[in-house]
Amino acid sequence: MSLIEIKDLKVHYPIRSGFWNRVTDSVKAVDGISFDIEAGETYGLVGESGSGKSTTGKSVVGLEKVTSGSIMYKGKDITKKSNRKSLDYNHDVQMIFQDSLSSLNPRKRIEDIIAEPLRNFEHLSKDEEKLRVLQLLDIVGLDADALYKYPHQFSGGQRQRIGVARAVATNPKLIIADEPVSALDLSVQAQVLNFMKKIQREFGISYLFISHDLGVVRHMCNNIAIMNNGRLVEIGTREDIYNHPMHIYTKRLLAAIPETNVSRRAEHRANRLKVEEVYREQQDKYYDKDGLAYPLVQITPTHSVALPEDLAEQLKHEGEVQA
Amino acid sequence: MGSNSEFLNIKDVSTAFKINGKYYDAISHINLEVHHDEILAIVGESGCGKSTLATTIMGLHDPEETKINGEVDFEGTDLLKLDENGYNQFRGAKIGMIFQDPLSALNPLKKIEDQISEVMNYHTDFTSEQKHQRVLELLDEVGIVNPKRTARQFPHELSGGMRQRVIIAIAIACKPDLIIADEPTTALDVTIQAQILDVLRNIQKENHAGIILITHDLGVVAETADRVAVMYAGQIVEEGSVEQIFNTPKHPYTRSLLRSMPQLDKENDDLYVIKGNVPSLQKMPHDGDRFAPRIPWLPADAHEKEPAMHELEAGHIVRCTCYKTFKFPDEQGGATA
Amino acid sequence: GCSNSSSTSSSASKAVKLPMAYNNKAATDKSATKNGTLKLAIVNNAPFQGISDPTLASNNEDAQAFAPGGQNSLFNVDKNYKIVDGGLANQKLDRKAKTATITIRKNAKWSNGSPVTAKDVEYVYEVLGNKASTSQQYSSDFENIEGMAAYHKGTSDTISGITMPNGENGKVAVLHFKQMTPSMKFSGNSYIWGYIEPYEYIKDVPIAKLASSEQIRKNPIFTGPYKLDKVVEGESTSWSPNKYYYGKKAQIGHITLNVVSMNNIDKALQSKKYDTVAPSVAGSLGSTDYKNLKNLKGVTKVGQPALGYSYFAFNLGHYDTKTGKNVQDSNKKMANKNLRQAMMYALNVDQVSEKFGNGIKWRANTLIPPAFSKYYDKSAKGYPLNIKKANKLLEDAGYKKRNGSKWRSDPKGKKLVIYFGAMTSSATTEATYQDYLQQWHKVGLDVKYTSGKPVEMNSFYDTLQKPEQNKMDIWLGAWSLSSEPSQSQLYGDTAPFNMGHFATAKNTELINKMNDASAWNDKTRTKTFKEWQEYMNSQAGVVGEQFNYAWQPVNNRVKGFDLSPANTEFYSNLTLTSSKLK
Amino acid sequence: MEENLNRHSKISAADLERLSKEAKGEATPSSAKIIWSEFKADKPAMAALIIIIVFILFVMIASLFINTPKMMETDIMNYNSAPGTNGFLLGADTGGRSIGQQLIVGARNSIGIAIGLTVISSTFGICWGLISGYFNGYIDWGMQRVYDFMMMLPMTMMIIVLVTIIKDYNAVTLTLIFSIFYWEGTSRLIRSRTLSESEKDYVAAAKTSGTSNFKIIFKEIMPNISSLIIVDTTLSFAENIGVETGLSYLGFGLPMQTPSLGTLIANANDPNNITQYWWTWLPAALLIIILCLSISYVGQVVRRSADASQRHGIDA
Amino acid sequence: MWKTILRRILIMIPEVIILSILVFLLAKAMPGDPFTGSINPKADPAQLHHLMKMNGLYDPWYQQYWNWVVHLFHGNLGNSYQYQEPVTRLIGSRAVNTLWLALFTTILTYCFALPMGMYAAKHEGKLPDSIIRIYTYVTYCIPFFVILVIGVWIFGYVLGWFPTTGSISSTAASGLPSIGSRFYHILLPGVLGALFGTVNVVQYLRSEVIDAKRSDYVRTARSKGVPEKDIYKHHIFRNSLLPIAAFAGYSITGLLNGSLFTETVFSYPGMGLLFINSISYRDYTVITALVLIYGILNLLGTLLSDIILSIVDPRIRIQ
Ligand SMILES: Nc1ncnc2c1ncn2[C@@H]1O[C@H](COP(=O)(O)OP(=O)(O)OP(=O)(O)O)[C@@H](O)[C@H]1O
Ligand SMILES: Nc1ncnc2c1ncn2[C@@H]1O[C@H](COP(=O)(O)OP(=O)(O)OP(=O)(O)O)[C@@H](O)[C@H]1O
Ligand SMILES: [Mg+2]
Ligand SMILES: [Mg+2]
Repeated sequence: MSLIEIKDLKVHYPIRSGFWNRVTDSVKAVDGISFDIEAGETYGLVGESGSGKSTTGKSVVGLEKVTSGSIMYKGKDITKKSNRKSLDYNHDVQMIFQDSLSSLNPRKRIEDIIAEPLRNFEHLSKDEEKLRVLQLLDIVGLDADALYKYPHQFSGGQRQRIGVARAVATNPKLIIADEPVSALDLSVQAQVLNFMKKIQREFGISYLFISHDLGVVRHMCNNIAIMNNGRLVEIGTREDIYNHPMHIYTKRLLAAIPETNVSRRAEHRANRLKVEEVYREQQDKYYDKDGLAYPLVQITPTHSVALPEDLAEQLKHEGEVQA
Repeated sequence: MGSNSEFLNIKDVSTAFKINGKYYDAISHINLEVHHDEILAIVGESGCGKSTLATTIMGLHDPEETKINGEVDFEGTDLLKLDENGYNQFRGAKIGMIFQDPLSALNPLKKIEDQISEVMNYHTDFTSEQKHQRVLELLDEVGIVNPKRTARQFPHELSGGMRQRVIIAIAIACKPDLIIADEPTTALDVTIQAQILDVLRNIQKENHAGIILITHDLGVVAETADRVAVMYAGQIVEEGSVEQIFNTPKHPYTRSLLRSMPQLDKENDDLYVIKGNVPSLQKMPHDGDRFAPRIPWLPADAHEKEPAMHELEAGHIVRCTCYKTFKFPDEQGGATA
Repeated sequence: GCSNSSSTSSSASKAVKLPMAYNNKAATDKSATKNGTLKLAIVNNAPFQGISDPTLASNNEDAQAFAPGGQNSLFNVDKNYKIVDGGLANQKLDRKAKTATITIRKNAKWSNGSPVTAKDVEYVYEVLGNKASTSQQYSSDFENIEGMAAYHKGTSDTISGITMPNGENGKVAVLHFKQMTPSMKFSGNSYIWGYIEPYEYIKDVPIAKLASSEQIRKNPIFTGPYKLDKVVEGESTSWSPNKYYYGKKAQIGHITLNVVSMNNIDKALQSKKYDTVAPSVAGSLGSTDYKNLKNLKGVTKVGQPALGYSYFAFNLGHYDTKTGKNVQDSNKKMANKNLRQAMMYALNVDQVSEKFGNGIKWRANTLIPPAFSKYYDKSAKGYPLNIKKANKLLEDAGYKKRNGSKWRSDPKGKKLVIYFGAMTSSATTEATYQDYLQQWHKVGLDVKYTSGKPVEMNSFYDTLQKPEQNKMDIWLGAWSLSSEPSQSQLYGDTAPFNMGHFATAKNTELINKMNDASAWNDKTRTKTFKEWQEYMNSQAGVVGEQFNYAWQPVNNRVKGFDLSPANTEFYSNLTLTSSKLK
Repeated sequence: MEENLNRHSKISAADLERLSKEAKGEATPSSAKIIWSEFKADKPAMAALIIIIVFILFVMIASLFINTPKMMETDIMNYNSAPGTNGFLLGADTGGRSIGQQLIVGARNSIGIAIGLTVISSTFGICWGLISGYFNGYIDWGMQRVYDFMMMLPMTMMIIVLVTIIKDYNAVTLTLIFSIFYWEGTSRLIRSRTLSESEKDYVAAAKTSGTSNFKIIFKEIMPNISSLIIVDTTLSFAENIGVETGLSYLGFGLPMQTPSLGTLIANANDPNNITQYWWTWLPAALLIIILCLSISYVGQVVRRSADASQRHGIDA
Repeated sequence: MWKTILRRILIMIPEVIILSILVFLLAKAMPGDPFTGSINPKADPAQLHHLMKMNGLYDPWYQQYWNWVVHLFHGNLGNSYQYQEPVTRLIGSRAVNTLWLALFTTILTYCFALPMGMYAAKHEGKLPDSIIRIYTYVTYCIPFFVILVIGVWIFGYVLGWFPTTGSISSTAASGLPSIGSRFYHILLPGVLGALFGTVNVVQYLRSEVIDAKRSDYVRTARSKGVPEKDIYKHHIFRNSLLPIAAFAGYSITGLLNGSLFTETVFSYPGMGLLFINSISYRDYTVITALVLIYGILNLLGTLLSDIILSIVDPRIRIQ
């Protein structure tokens, strides 16, 4: 059984208007997505800005009111608040945020920030608690003198590591990492990513890793879901996605990643323009008449793509030929 | 790419900000040239002074809060000696600038058309009809699908990518010789980033302009730039053609940066991490190699006392001689264990 | 001038003596008078209401604002407010026939040129007594006129007791009474209404709407020496001579009257913005104003005792709503006469008047103010400060300090706390209250403010007008009076305004005597009044606090200024000696 | 978890004391300390602070020695005595009552009213704003309708009406009446800041850490808008000192036996007092101005330092 | 947009109803009645009772309220007891005065405040800025009526430049002189009101301009080569004036509040003075009507602000 099973999750934000201020429409931030996260793995969620990644992530930690669908954890649907309570859900599922500054309360000392989940979920003595905090700081590579400082006194990377320390404080099974490094410089990004990996190794944590940086996702994730306009267009292993992308959207996304090999840049660019061209031409084929992605179709046991049946058959066939 | 084509020559420029009554150098002794028909990328971590350099060239600093030394020679004029009026002859006309945050960089209360034509009000004697035409032309040029409609809209009605295109349109409206783009794509998605970079490149080709592209994304540099200057802590540490920088990087900092990038083809190992932090402005070391504290395993004598720029081959310049002995700890025969 | 200043009693010795008239010796400047403007101030904190008709209005400001129009008053009076011939109409009382015959003078005209008729005299009673009338002036006394009660109830459309022998357009109206009273001889009595209505001019307006009609507010007509040119709502009126006036022709080209707030009036007069304030029997200016203005150059101060006084009243009983009578209760806290007298002797009203009155106020020695020069008992002693006597009175009556207390307890030994009611007022007045409380404390009486502080006027009367109340044992109030001195409405046994419910047989007898057959004889009536004053003083149920001058400074360019009630041509007599106000 | 941590961290219980001591040495000064040092650096602010503290202390202590009923006894002989005469340092008013003493007691009363009003209205306004801003949905909707209604009320008029209804009102009732109307501005301000604060990730983080809404509102969000709260509270305190003066001027303020700065300034409604007997009102007016200026100046400094500790970089 | 305005107005209705009931009850709860003030020996209490009954003042409150509402729908707010004329007419004539004064004060306020705010912001941290800020602090701390009283004293009495009471001179001829006279009468209260009213606008504008100065779009404009003068004109002032324009609606509340004081000090016959007078006369109909009108004006003020804002700011479009 998977750690978390997301089934047909929908999150719609109502748009009110008109004379009586009634709900006339809704933003379909997440529109029926399903995927499972296995214990110990890093699951990547990739997509353009506004595609609904954060909303998905927030739903999984229980920060967002879900419109419909279910998120099963230990056999219970945690979209219900009562279930989250009875499971002590957030003891097991935590979150790391994109903006490290805003996710740490600027008026609290580091000790209080890291101890917050401990205080809520585990009832420790003062000394035990302090020891825990010190150990956590040690694990994320910060000195004990951080204890009584405020968030603004740390650099971006350090702050993000504090965020990690808070997230792992209760030894969670799953951490939702919403763009944890996209605000960071290259060298600092490396630092945080390394930490995340290290902690995963040591504590056996799963991540739902949300990002729009395909390079980082590739580095981090075993399984990846590509999200587009509130729906999933493709899910598969890293191998599937990077080497055998099937949906035009995925291909386009991959083609847009800048090429660091200087000598191949002209070639890369030509390839990208070609993909753009194809994307423009074949868009209708890949999306239904509302411009939304089709339901996922399984191509291989690990690889599913949102395609109409016929196209899927055809691509599956081509894929077999290629392979 | 002969030196005859160079039109911007930054000579020994330092900019210092006043903090609590004292001046601190944000950039020090920068020397750079920009040529026609090239994209010069400036890379470096956050806070290393990239934007400061750009705004220094544009003369956008508050004279009471900053102290600027050196010479910015633009087509024979030292920009730094100009007064406000004199500068305005260049800004917008001969130098265009593109800012990072596409939403806040546009006046929220003015129509797109007005914001673009404003720059022409001061630098051309177009009639309003001509200006209108030019606006549509520009919008088309930066890849906006429906220029007529967009011209009538307000910034908040446009997506981030569209807004960035509008800002580019403003920057190129008067066909400037130099375009300074300060992180033009950082706030954008990869696909849009690619499109914007294409637009920039096309413009540079058409106008034969020189572009200073400021970014911290090495991928963008590799894809777009002709020449690269790597900055660290307010100084240029390495400069060279894009091939030189990416294929034979010399300076430890450049090499570290490249090494900490997640590589598409290398999987799942730990990434390289540069030790320590970028020092803040007030704590910036002022003598010796500023990067030295972050490669502590290299013996002090590997660094020059007063690090100077060394030209290795045509156009490839490196600060300090430490590059000669520098090795990563895990490399065979590293300097220290 | 005819100095008619009345107060010579000891208590008033410190009072200033002001002439009633400003005898300006300077020559009248004819052209200044003709072209100039006499500027009068109406002292009031609120804009005036703008009801030009005294039958409908119930306030002083409107009366002042429309005074140059003559107010449509019917009769001339002498200095005692007794009705005399020579006015718009003459009145003849016939005791046998129980009639009053009102004969309008031949040449009387409204300011629009139409003649004054008998109907005008009759119609005023219709307005007054109409069921839907908004007038507050109606009183049950008018039901003494035959048929008035029926008209007021609405059972009759006309008043049968008013006849017009020569028809509506004639000049004679006759009132038929059920009973005649001597007060009918005086203006301001509550039986014969001293004003008229321009029937022709207003007949189309329903009486209920009269007060808000254009005819009354915007373009009213008058019978006096001046006609109204313009009224700025609530702020000012301006006047010019009325060529139809029957009497002495008006001389001044323009008169304006402006409302000025009490706060501003001193400054306004000091900066010579006004010639004087509009005269009023109750007086517009107070003692503080006097202090501020007494040394003002270029003005002369004139004044006369005001028609009013302030008083202390004690709570002595209740009003029986069934019988409509005031009943005294012997178990009331203040039922003991000694206690009341002692409280009055404890007060230093003379001292207070001297300090704050600036000569404009002095201790009231009786309940009839000196304005009624004929009835006023100047020899009455009243209650001058006498702490010793106060203490003795209390001791005698058994109000002793017991158990070492600093306060006296009542004769039964119970704790005695007396509640004093007073209305919020100026700082000086409230300081005076404080002083009184302290005086009472000096004789060992624990007197406290009702509800801890002076209360606002509405709450004050709200409490007092209840048929029975126990919140105020003694209070300080004030009355401004009609020019007819009968006391029945204030202190009669049936008077609802008798809020202390002081009602003894003797008092009732005396008050009735003021208006019974014997009172037709002026001498007897005067005697009755003096007797009553003495009786009231001896009982100390209600005791006068202060009298005051209605005074005003008059700019020295004004000539012919005379406040005497007998000066019936007040506005016609005014002239100016210079065109500039300085 | 514990074993997990012990396994991966070199730190054990033995190091606890040493490390926490180390950390203490490096601890950042608390914001109170930062504010204090800001005051020390800013001489005028220090002066203002001292003025306020000394003044309030003086008034509180001195008024203990003044017998108010006795002071309010009239002595008509001293009617409007000029300053320096008849033993009145600051003169006497119409009732011959010492202005100096009234000033002390009056200031105490006014400050008392201001403190009471500020405490009640700010506490209520802050709670209301926080709750309304934090919870969206029906709670906020309902609370906002209350705002709309309050916004519509003509405040001074309503206060006047209420004051006339309540016959025996005193300083306490007056304070309560004011409080009914004065919380709204604060509340609105707090609400808008709470709204934007609730969007921030640290609130989401607190939620995922299992912190209750109540705690999030008062322990997470409230400290973050504390500088706003401090500034708003000081400013409204400054404003509240003068709040009852206007009413007294119109004749609906405190009774004359309860001296306050308002009743004293209300002496100015008589133009004669303005010019001739200036001592009856001017000292009170000056006092209000100086107090208000000092308080708002102090508020500014507090805000400055509070902001600095929030905004400045690593080396703040 | 019209729909939204309509909806906002519909939402206002229950608020106005609640306010009307509230005010109605409060007014009745005041001790005394409209005829208490007429207590004098000339008035017969029986007649006063008769008048009370005639006016339904002895009815239970809901009955009175209902009658009042019924009349209201006939455009009739009842009769003033004190003035004995329809409240609508009475308030109508006073409202004109108040509105003139309010309008004039508003105009003056902005005339004073805009240059001050901009100048202060433009020279942020320099001497003129400090002076203007001290000015705003001082006026913020002085109670409004003290400003009025001192103003009247100096300019009305000592210097004698301005009239100190009323709204128009009694001698002014109609036509131009009467307008002139009205203007002359509101000049001093208007200026004093404006001096007081500037505080908020100045502070608000100042911080808006300072924010705008530091904004990115101003930097963009600089990089276009727009001269400093034009940057202020086209970008900074324009952008910071917009929220100020919306402020105008909200400032109605302050003006109305101030009218109680201004009109009292200047004996200016407007709605504020009428209210103060009506309170002591217990003129229920007038009190109720005035509180309601002030309430509705406050509501309209906020609505006006929202409308202005949505018109001038393209980002806010109420659907
Ligand atoms: N509270 C909200 N109310 C209404 N719409 C919302 C709300 N939150 C998000 N949305 C909309 O839902 C969509 C998905 O938002 P989401 O934040 O999940 O995107 P994202 O993929 O995380 O984008 P980014 O990369 O920019 O963070 C967007 O169109 C956004 O505008
Ligand atoms: N106006 C200013 N006053 C004081 N310090 C400044 C100012 N502007 C920039 N700095 C400081 O100067 C240094 C360089 O800043 P700059 O903005 O040029 O960096 P950057 O390389 O553009 O960084 P980023 O990638 O974050 O944009 C930083 O330490 C910054 O804090
Ligand atoms: Mg997101
Ligand atoms: Mg930058």
